[in-house]
Amino acid sequence: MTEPALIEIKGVTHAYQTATGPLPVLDNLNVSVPEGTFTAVVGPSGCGKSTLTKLIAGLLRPDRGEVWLHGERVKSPRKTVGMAFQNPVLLEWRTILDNVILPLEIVAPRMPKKDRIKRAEELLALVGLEGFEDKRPSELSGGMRQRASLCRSLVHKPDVLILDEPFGALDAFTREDLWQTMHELRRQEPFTSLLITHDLRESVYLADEVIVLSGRPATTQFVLDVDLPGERALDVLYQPKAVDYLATLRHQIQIAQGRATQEEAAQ
Amino acid sequence: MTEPALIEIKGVTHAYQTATGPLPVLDNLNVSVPEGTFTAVVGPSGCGKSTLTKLIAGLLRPDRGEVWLHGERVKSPRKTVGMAFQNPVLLEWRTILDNVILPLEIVAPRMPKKDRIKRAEELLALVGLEGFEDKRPSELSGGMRQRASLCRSLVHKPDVLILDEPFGALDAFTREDLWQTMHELRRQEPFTSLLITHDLRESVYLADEVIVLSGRPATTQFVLDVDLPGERALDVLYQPKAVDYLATLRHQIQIAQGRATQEEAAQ
Amino acid sequence: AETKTPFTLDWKFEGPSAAYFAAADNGHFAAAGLDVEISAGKGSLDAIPKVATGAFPFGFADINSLVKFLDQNPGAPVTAVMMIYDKPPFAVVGRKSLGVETPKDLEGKVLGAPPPDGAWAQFPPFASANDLDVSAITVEPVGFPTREPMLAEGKVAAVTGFSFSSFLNLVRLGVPEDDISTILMADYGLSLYGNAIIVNTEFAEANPDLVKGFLGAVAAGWKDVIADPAAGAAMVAKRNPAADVDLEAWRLKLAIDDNVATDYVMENGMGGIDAERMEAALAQIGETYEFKSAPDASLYFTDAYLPEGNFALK
Amino acid sequence: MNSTLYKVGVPLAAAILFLLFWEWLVWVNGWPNYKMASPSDLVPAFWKYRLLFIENGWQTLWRTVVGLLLAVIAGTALGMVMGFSKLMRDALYPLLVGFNAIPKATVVPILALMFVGEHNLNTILIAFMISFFPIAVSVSIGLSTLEPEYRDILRSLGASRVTIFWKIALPKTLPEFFGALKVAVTLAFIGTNLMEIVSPHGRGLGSLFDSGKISADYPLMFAVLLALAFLGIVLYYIVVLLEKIFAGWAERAPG
Amino acid sequence: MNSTLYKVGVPLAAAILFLLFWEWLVWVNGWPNYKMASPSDLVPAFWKYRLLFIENGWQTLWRTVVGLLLAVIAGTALGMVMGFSKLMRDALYPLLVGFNAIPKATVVPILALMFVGEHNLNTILIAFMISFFPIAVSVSIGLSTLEPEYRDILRSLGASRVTIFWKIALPKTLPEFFGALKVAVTLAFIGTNLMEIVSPHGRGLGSLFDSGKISADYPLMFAVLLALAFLGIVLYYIVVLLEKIFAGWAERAPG
Ligand SMILES: Nc1ncnc2c1ncn2[C@@H]1O[C@H](COP(=O)(O)OP(=O)(O)OP(=O)(O)O)[C@@H](O)[C@H]1O
Ligand SMILES: Nc1ncnc2c1ncn2[C@@H]1O[C@H](COP(=O)(O)OP(=O)(O)OP(=O)(O)O)[C@@H](O)[C@H]1O
Ligand SMILES: [Mg+2]
Ligand SMILES: [Mg+2]
Repeated sequence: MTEPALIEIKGVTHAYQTATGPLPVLDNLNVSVPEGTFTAVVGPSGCGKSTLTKLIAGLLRPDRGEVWLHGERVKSPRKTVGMAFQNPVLLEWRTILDNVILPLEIVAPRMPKKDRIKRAEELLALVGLEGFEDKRPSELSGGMRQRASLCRSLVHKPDVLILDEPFGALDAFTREDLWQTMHELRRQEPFTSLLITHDLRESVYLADEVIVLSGRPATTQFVLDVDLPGERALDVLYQPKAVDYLATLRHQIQIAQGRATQEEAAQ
Repeated sequence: MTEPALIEIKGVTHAYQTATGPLPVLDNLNVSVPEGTFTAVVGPSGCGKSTLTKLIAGLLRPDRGEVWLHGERVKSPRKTVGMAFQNPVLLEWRTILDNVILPLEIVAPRMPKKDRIKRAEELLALVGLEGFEDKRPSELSGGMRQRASLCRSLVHKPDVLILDEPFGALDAFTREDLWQTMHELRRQEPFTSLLITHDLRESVYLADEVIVLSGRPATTQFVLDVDLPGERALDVLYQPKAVDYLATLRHQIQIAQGRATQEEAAQ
Repeated sequence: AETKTPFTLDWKFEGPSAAYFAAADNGHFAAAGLDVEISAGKGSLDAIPKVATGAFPFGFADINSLVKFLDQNPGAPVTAVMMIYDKPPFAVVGRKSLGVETPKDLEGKVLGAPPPDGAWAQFPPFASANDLDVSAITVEPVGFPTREPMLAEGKVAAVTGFSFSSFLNLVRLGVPEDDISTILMADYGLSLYGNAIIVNTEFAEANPDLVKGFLGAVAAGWKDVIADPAAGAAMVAKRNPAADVDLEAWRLKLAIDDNVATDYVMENGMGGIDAERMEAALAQIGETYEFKSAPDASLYFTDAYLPEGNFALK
Repeated sequence: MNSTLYKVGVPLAAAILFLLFWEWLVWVNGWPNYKMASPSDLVPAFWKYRLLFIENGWQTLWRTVVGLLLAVIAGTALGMVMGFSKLMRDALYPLLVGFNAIPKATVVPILALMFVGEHNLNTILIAFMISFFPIAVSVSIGLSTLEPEYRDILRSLGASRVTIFWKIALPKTLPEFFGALKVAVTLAFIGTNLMEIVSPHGRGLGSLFDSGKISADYPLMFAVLLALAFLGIVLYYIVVLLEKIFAGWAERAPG
Repeated sequence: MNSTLYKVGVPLAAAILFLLFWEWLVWVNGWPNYKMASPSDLVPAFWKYRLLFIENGWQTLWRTVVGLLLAVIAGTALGMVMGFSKLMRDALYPLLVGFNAIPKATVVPILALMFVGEHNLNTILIAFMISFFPIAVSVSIGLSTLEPEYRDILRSLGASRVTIFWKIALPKTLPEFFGALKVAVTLAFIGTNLMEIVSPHGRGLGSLFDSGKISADYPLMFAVLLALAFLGIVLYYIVVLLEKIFAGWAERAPG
C-alpha cells in the first residue's frame, strides 16, 4: 500500500438544507492529493467546487464520507491550512498590510512584529502591490483585492493551500505573472495545494493533476495527469502535449455540462 | 461633423484623494461609443477600468473633462443605464428573483407585478438559473451570483449597458454560452454597451471596438476595430483575422504593463 | 350651572385627603355651585406652580414652601387663603427603647435624615428653640426608602419625617406602637404653620364668591371626616383602588388629632392664622433660608375669603 | 428537538429558573417583605387585585405602544436626516445627547404644567421622548456606515435618497433597527410608568404601584413590577415576531 | 472649510441656536420662571453656585463613568454569550427585557435597602443596571448577524470563538457598538441622577437639583438640568473621540 496522501477525501456526500428541501451538491466524491503536489479542480459553475474547499478546510462537515489531512480526520479547521476564498473579503478596518498579517496573529502570535511586517511586505511586492500596504481595502481595485487575499492565504506558510479561483479578476498578464510566482513560491517553501479554477490553461500550467467534476451533484468525472516539467516556462502551454491536455479538458467539461457524451469524447 | 456618439468621454482626468495624497487614475481619457455598438475595454489590473464605469454611470464626477450620454452631460446617475458591478453585491434580504426585479421597482414603478416577474424569470432562465428564483443570494455559488447580477443589469432594458467583468467567475463554457446570449439579446433589444474584461477572446468575440488602456494613470493606448460579422459563431475566434486581433491585443497589454515597447510591437 | 374648578393636592390620595373627597361626595362643592376635579400632586412645589400658572385655581400646599416660592418669584399670582394644618406634621420620630422621648434625648444619638426632607429642613430652628447641642447629634444622611427600615432595625435612634407617615410606616414594619415616640416639632417651639388652601389671586379677585363657597365646602368636608373618619377613608379607597381602608382611617385620624383639630383651632375656629405666630414663623424660616427681599406676611396669607370668626369646628 | 416546543420552552424554563432563584435568595437571606418580597408572596397580591391588574395593565400598555409608535416614526425620520447629512449629524447629535442626559423624571413636572390635565398626551409624550433616541441613533448609523457598493446599486439607477433608504439602507440595518427597538420598548415602558408615578393621574400600573406604596403593601408593589416585566416581555415578543417577518434573513447560525 | 473650525463650529452654532430659540420661546409666551426658566435667568444661578456645580458635577461624573465602564464590560460579556449561543439568546433575552421594562426609579429603594449607606455602590449599580442593556443588545446582534464570509476568514485558521470576536466581530460592529455606547452614556447619567434624587445622599447634581427644589429656586433647577445636559455632551464627545480612533474607517461620505 502506498503512503496515504496529504489531502484525502473519501466518499464524501454533501447536501445543503434549503427552504425547499435538501440540495445535493457532492455525491460520493473521492479525491486524494499527495504531499507536495498541486491539484487543480475544474467543473461547471455551481457544481460544488467551493463547497469542496470548505469541506477540506473543516468549515463544513460532510453529510457522509470523510476528509483526512496529514493522516488525521478533519473535524474542525486547523492552523496549517491557508485558504483564499472565491470572494476576497478583506477587513475594511485594517490596512492591506494588516489584512495580510492577520493569519500570523492567530497562528504565530509570538512572531516579532518586525518579522511579520517583513513577510507580508515581501508577499505584497511579489504580487505587485508594493506601495499599497497602508491603503484601505476600499481603495483597491477588484484585482488588487484578490491579490491581497492571495497574500493572506500564504503569509503563514501553510502546509496545505486551498485556492478558490484566486486569479478570477485578473487580466491575462498579471495572471500569468502570478502563475510563475506560484511556481517560484512552491520551490522556496513547498506546500500541497488544491486549486479551484475555471481557466483550463491555468490548471494545466500549475497542476500535477487536474480533476474534472461533473455537474451538480458533483462526482469525479475525469482525472488528468499532467506530465510536464516541474519548472514550467509559459511556452510549455504551446507544447503539443499541453495543447492535447487542453483539448481533453475542454471536452470533459462539455460532458460535465451535458453537451457531449463520453462516447463523443472518445472519438 | 458626424452625429455625436451615445457615450462620449472627453478629456476625462480623475484622481482619488487618499490619505497619502491624490492617486491619479485616469489621465485625459477620450472614449466614444456610437449608438448600438459594443465597446470592450481591457487594461492591466488596477489601471482604472472600474473607475471609468463609475464615471459613465454618474456615480463619480470627474476632476476634469466631461462625460456625455445621449447628447446630455452626465451630472448624476440616470435611469436608462444598466450596470453590472465587478463585485456582484446582491441584497441578502431579497430572493434572487426580487434582486433581479429591483431596478424595475425604481425605473418602472407602475409595471404590473406579473410582468416584472415574467421578465426576470426569462432572464434568469437565459443565464441558466431557472429553479433558483426563490433562493437567497448566500445559497448561490460565486458564478451563479455573477449571473444573477447580470440579469439585474438587463432587466429594465437599459439603453446603455455597462458591464464590469461580468463573466469573471465563470468557467469557459458557461461564459461562452453567455457570450452568445449577449449577442442574442442585443439583436432582440438593441443597446449600447461598454464592457470591461480581462479576457481578450471575450473582447474580440463581443465587441465592435476594443480599447486598450495603459497602466495607471490610464490613457487610451490603442484602439482596435473589430471587423467581424455582427452575428458571430464561436469558431469566429479561430479565423485568421481574429487570431491576428488577439495577438495584437496581447502585445498591447504587454506594452501597457511596461514589458514591451511600441517599437517591439511594430516588429 | 356648576363652575369647573380643578383642585390640586400636594401629595397622593391618602387619608388626610378624605376631607376634600367628602366635600365633593357629600355635595358641599355642588351646593357652592362648583364642579371640582381633585388631582393628586407630587409635593408642595408641584402644586404651587400649578396654581400660580392659573392651570388650577385652587391647591393645597405647605405655606412654608409658598413663602419661599413667593420670595423667589415675586409677584407670582398665588396666595394662601385658608390654613388647614395649624400644626405642621414636621416631626422627629424616635423609639423609646432606643432612648428617645424628648428633644433633649437626641444629644449623643444618631439621627437619620434624608437631605431634601421637609422636616429635616426645619430641624435647625427646632434645635435652637430647644437649646440642643447640634454638635452632639450624629446626623446620618439616609434615603427616603431606607429611613424607617433603618429606625426599625435600630441603626439610627430617631429620624426626621412627617408625623403620620413615619409613624405608620414604623407600625407597618412591626415596631410596637407604644415604642414609637413622635416629637411633633410644633409642640416644641416651632412656630411654623403647615399646609393651607392656596388660590390663584387673579382667579380669586375675579370670583370672590366662588372662593368663599369653595372654602366653606372644604370646611364642611373636614367636619364630615372628623365626625366619621372611617367614612372618609372609604372615600379615599374609592379613588385609590389598592388602599387599605383601616390604615387610611388611622392616618386621617392622626392628621386630625395632631395637625388639624388643635387646641387653637378648637378655640378660634378653622382656617385663620395668628399674625404674631406668623411673624415668628417667618423669622424661623429665615434661620435656614436667605430671603431675597424682606418677608411680608400679607403676601402669603389673606383672610379676605374667610367668614367672620373662621369656621367653627365645635 | 421539536422547534415550537423549544421556542416556548427555553424562555419559559429560564423564567422559572429565575423565579426559583429569587425565591431561594429571599428564603436564604430571610429578607422581610419590605426589603424584597418573594415570588410566592406575590401570588395572593396578583389574585386579590387581578381585575385592577388587567385594567391598569391595559392602560399602561396602550399609552406605551402609542408612544413607541411615535418614537419609531420620529426616530426614523430624525435618523434619516442625521444619516444623510453629516452637517445635521454634527449639529443635532450633541443636542440630542444633552437632551437625553436630562433625567426624564425632572421633565415630567414641566410637561404636566404645559399640558394640564392632558394625561394621555403627557404620558405618551414622555414615553416617546425617552424612547426615540436609540432608534434615531441606529437609523443614522445604519445610513452613515452603509457600504458604497450597496448604495451604488440603486444610485446607478438614479434613485432618490429616500428610495435608497427604503430599499437598501433600512432593510440592511433592520437587525440593528430591531435591536434598537428592543431597547426602545423597555424605555417607552419606563417613560409611561414614570409619568404614572411622578405625576399621578390615577391610571396605569404606575398608579397601582403608588397605591401599593401608600398602604405599604410591599407584595403588591413587587407584583406590579413583575407585571411590568411581563408586559415588557410581551411587547418584546411582538418585536421579535416583527423581526422574524422583516429581518429573518439576517440571523446566522452561530459560528 | 477649515476642518477643526467646522468640527467645533457646527455643534456650537447648533447649541447657540437652540439656546436662542429657548430664550425666544420663553420671552414670547411670557412664561414665569416656575413654568420654564430662560437661559438668561440661568447665568446668575450658575455664577452664584459655581463651586457647587463643579463639586457636584464631579461627583455625578465619576459615578456615571464607573457605572458605564461596568456596563461596557458586563454588557460586552453578556452580548458575547448571547451572540454566540442561540440557546442563551432565547433564554436570556426575555429576562433582560423584563428586567429593563421595570422602571429603575422603583429599583432604587430596593437597592438602597440592600446596601444601606453604600451610596457610591448604590449609585454606580443603578447607572450600571440602566445602561448595560443597549450594549449587550448591540454586541449580541453584531455577533449573531455576522456574515459567514467574515467569520470563515478566521475560522479556517482554527481560531477560537473569542479570537473571532476580538478580531472580526467586535471591529465589524464597532460603529453599532459606539452607537449603543452613546445611548448608554445618557442612560448611565439618568441612572446616577435617579439615585441622587430618589434616595438622596446629598452628593451630585441630583442633590443640587433637590436643594434647588426645597428653596423653590427654579433657575437653579433648570441650571442643574442644563449642567447635566452639558456633562452628557462632554461624555458624548469622549465617546466620539474613541469612535474616531477605533472605528473611523466606517464613516462614509453620505450618498
Ligand atoms: N475608493 C477609492 N479610493 C482610493 N483609491 C481607489 C478607490 N477605488 C479605486 N482606487 C484606486 O484606483 C486605481 C484604479 O482602480 P480601479 O478599480 O478603477 O481599477 P481596475 O482597472 O478596475 O482594476 P481591476 O481590473 O483590478 O478591477 C487602483 O489603483 C485603486 O487602488
Ligand atoms: N450556503 C448555502 N446554502 C444553500 N445552498 C448553497 C449554499 N452554498 C452553495 N449552495 C449551492 O450549492 C451549489 C454548489 O455551490 P458552490 O459554491 O460549491 O459552487 P461552485 O462549484 O463553487 O460554483 P462557482 O464556480 O460558480 O463558484 C450551488 O448550486 C449553490 O446554489
Ligand atoms: Mg465557487
Ligand atoms: Mg475593476
